[in-house]
Amino acid sequence: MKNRASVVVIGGGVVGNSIAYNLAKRGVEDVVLVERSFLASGATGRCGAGVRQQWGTRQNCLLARESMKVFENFKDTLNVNVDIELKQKGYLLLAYSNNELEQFKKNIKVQNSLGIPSKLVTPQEAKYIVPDLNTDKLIGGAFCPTDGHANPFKVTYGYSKAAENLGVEINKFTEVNEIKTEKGKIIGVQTNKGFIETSKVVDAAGGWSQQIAKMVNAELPVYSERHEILVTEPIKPVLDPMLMSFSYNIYCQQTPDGSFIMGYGPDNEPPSFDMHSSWQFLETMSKKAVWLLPPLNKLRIIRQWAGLYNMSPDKQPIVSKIKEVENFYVACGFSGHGFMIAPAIGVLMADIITESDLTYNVVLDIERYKRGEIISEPSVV
Amino acid sequence: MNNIEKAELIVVGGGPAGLSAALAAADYGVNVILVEEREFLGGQLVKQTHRFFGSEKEYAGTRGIDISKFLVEKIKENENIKILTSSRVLGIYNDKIVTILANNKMIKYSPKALILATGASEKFLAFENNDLPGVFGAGAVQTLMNLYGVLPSKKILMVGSGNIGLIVSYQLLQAGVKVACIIEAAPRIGGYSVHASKLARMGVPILTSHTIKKAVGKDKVEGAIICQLDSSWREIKDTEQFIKCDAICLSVGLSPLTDLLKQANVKTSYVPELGGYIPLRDENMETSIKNLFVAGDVSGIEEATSAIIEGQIAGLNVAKRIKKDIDNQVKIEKKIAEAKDELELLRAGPVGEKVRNGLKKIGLDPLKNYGEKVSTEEFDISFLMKTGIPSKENLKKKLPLSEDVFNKGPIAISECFQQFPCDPCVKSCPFDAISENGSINNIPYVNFEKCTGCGICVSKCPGLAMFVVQKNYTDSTSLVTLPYEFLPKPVKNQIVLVLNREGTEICEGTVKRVRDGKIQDKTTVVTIEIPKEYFLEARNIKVDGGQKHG
Amino acid sequence: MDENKVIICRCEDVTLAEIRNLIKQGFTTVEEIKRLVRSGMGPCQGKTCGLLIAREIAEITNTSIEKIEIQNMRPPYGGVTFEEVIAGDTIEE
Amino acid sequence: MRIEQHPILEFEKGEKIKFYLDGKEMIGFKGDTIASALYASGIYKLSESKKLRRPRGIFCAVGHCSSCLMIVDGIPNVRTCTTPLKEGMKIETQNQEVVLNE
Repeated sequence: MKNRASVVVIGGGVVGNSIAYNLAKRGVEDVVLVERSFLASGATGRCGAGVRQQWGTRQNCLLARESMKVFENFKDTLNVNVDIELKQKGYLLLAYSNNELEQFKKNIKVQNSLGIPSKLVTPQEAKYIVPDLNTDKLIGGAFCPTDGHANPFKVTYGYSKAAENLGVEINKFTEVNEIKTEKGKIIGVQTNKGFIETSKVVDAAGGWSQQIAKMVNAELPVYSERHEILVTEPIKPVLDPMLMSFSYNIYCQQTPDGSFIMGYGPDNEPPSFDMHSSWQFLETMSKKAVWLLPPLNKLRIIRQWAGLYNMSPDKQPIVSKIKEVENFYVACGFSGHGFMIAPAIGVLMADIITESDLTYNVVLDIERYKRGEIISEPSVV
Repeated sequence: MNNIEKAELIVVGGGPAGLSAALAAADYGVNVILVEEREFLGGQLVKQTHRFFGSEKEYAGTRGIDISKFLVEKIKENENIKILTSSRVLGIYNDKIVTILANNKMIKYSPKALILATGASEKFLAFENNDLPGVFGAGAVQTLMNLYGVLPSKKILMVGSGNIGLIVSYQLLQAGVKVACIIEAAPRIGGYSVHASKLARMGVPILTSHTIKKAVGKDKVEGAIICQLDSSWREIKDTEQFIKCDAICLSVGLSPLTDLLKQANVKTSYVPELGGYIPLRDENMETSIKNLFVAGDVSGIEEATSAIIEGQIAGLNVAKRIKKDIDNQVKIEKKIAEAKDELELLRAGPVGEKVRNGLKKIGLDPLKNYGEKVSTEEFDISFLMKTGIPSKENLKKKLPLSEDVFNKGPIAISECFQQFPCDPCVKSCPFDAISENGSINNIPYVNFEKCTGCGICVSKCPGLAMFVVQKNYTDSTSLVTLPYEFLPKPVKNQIVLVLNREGTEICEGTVKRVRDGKIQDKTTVVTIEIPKEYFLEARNIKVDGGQKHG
Repeated sequence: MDENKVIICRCEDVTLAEIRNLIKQGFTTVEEIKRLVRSGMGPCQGKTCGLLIAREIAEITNTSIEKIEIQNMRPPYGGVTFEEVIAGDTIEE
Repeated sequence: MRIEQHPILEFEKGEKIKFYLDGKEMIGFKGDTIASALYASGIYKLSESKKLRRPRGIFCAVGHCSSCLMIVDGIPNVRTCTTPLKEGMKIETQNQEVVLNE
């Protein structure tokens, strides 16, 4: 392991790797990434793996669209031979009330203005797209054919390989014990495998971002929350798009290998680092899934697990430097949708660290909360 | 979501450990739910047609299938035990709720204690075409033939010479399957010598320092390529050999089935002596999670007899925790202490060394309370452990010192040369003529003064290592009495082929007596008259009209 | 030996060649290998392949197998259908 | 093939059970699992592996591995080695095209 670095990135999830890659791509030398376990072992590897562009705010649509461009041309863009198993069979968002449908209409306007090919669908059209769908109480939906699914491990692995090709040092199984500062300035990172002298640190530790920030006495306005998920045995493809409903609270999709992955946003889940699975989730999820897709009834669930959402006050990412400590940067608070915008986040963080103009016209700095500039995104689970 | 049933104890697994754990706890009034994945109880015991080793107290000398029947009957009679067969534990969650799939429903329990007796799964081996139909685990072969009466193969290659490999090979012969050979990667046979000897005298070659390279066949096994290994387990060039067979049986060890334990986040550790990743536990069988106990193979691979005792220890400890009245406490304490002594006794000899070393690695002292001395007498059994055939020197030590002894009439000869815990020969002798010098782990000796040659021990020895010889039956002939467990059974006056310890035909013999009653319990005791020169060689017979299969 | 014909994970059809290739690339934990080639993700959840992979890692990285962690286990053990989960929840309602 | 006689065990053949393998009528006996009945009838290949299309048969016979998975009455991935045989069962050799029937 190197004992000097220009930037140390803490966190080997998709965001950390994307940041490391983008820094190196800008010509930043001696970037070192440290990860406590293996790459994508945290939220990245535990997520639902969906990639969608159907958002309600212009800036989320922009980040998602730009990220999708990277997913679509992953091998060429990153110059790595990694198949990320991208499946673009769409996202079908379901509306169960007029309010919801009205919101979709507004969203689609924003999306279309950015060239995202989403459109409104009737219950009949929804049934045509997903023949097994229960259309009871369904009023309509929104569908974007270019949304889909990608393999989070492969994406992370692709970024790390691309980063390594550009000279980044990736250290797995390396835990950060302390960030050393002197007179408010970072002087290095103490890991269980040695000390790395550095003046710049990026906190991309996902569910543990707030813990890392505490090492420099910074309080981030984020907390972690358990979200659960399950997977079934694989069967022949029957469900093309990701199915999602905000009001019925579910997401469900069939991965390219044939298994179904699904989850929902829990009610009253207290902030914690708890990653245990629960039988309550298994029961609630089963009822939801079978109501929505009745033929799933006889399908076997083979695994359930949990991961941490790193929640921010407006459920939007914080990609920013912080005031308290010079050259300490955070990419956190992804609130469950970090994977699908990670490619764009890497670009943004590289802009911030290299003090360049932001590539995308977005507001994700941490000071927005003080300014009262809260982003209100209507489309989250 | 609130229909959670309360329970005192859930025992997971209906094998020997689970059955004895359930019984031990239920005997003190603990309400037990016994969960078994299969539609029947008994676990692996239901396939074990051989007699068990160990102490008579723990059913030694009895066939596994009969031990199973006995335990299952006791379980069914016990009204404190609710049996859930065809039921699978799905999850042990952080809030201590246990979900079980029974009758196509996921039901939930909130138990005070859990005993996991989930057993083991078979290890797999990496060689070319190792997934071809006809490549079986030893358990599968046993299941097919002993449970369902289905012939697994006509001619089989056995990979592995541990006790399971040896026992299953013998069972295959009993079912009418030819065993092409038994190969063993180590330079020494892994199982007990008596099991190997049974196969050697059936003419089955045991090839040590050999391994399998490849299964051959298109849609099913048609043969195998094996090769020889050097002392550092590397293939020796140009030793490849094609073995024609229609099945390959892998018996390369067991590993504890810790899936549920890992799910519950019990601390585990890799201990090769105990089969792989095992749960850390204390001497009362409690894991790193309070009120979560283990017993049997899941806590480390050992024999069924140890599993039964471990089950008792776990069950008794749960009873002690749940039934708090003083009277019970004292009784239970005493029983726990007895069970622990019993377990230490089983592990005290040389074959228990591996287990003892394994237990030390997880911080347990396996001989803490154990004072009995195991004899330091040792035979040089290196030849025996390579071939299954005892050396001349070995035999000499078990024969009378003086020729005169043969003049007194029939006497029993024990061909048991290895120290392991077993005592049915000692316990079965009505004349007290067989002794192990005070320890179940010592080698038994016949006191020829006391022995009358009655032959009771011949069918009682689980290793089929007891014989009776009457050297001077006539001027030119001797009588040899031996155990026989094949079909067809010989009849009086029939002429049979006589084989030596290597399975070679040496002469013909005349059947003089066939004992096949309740006492023999299917281990027929056959007395043959043979030319006198062979009385120390003749140890097996071949009866005309071998088994037929439809 | 043709490593492409030695099956390590039956459920997901993973060969010894694939496993060795990943270990040589630096994926030296059972969990990483599982995520990249799906070994142990099938119906049997790693019962037959887990130990074999751990052994390969130990051998290639020259580490004692005691130091190699086996894969995580998750509920529901052996699998359960949605219908069965729901049936249990509604019995006494 | 079935074991007709055994020195230690007695096999009482239960009543005959009729079932179908890929549409073909087969006979097993009460007490059989699907896999034991198939094996006794000389059917050794039960499935084809999903990527490499390798033939698979019984391996562990205790429901631990995935070698004997078949489609039973329309339900895929059934462990035939531990599933009791029932009258009229429709068994299909499983390959990668596992479909969900209702």
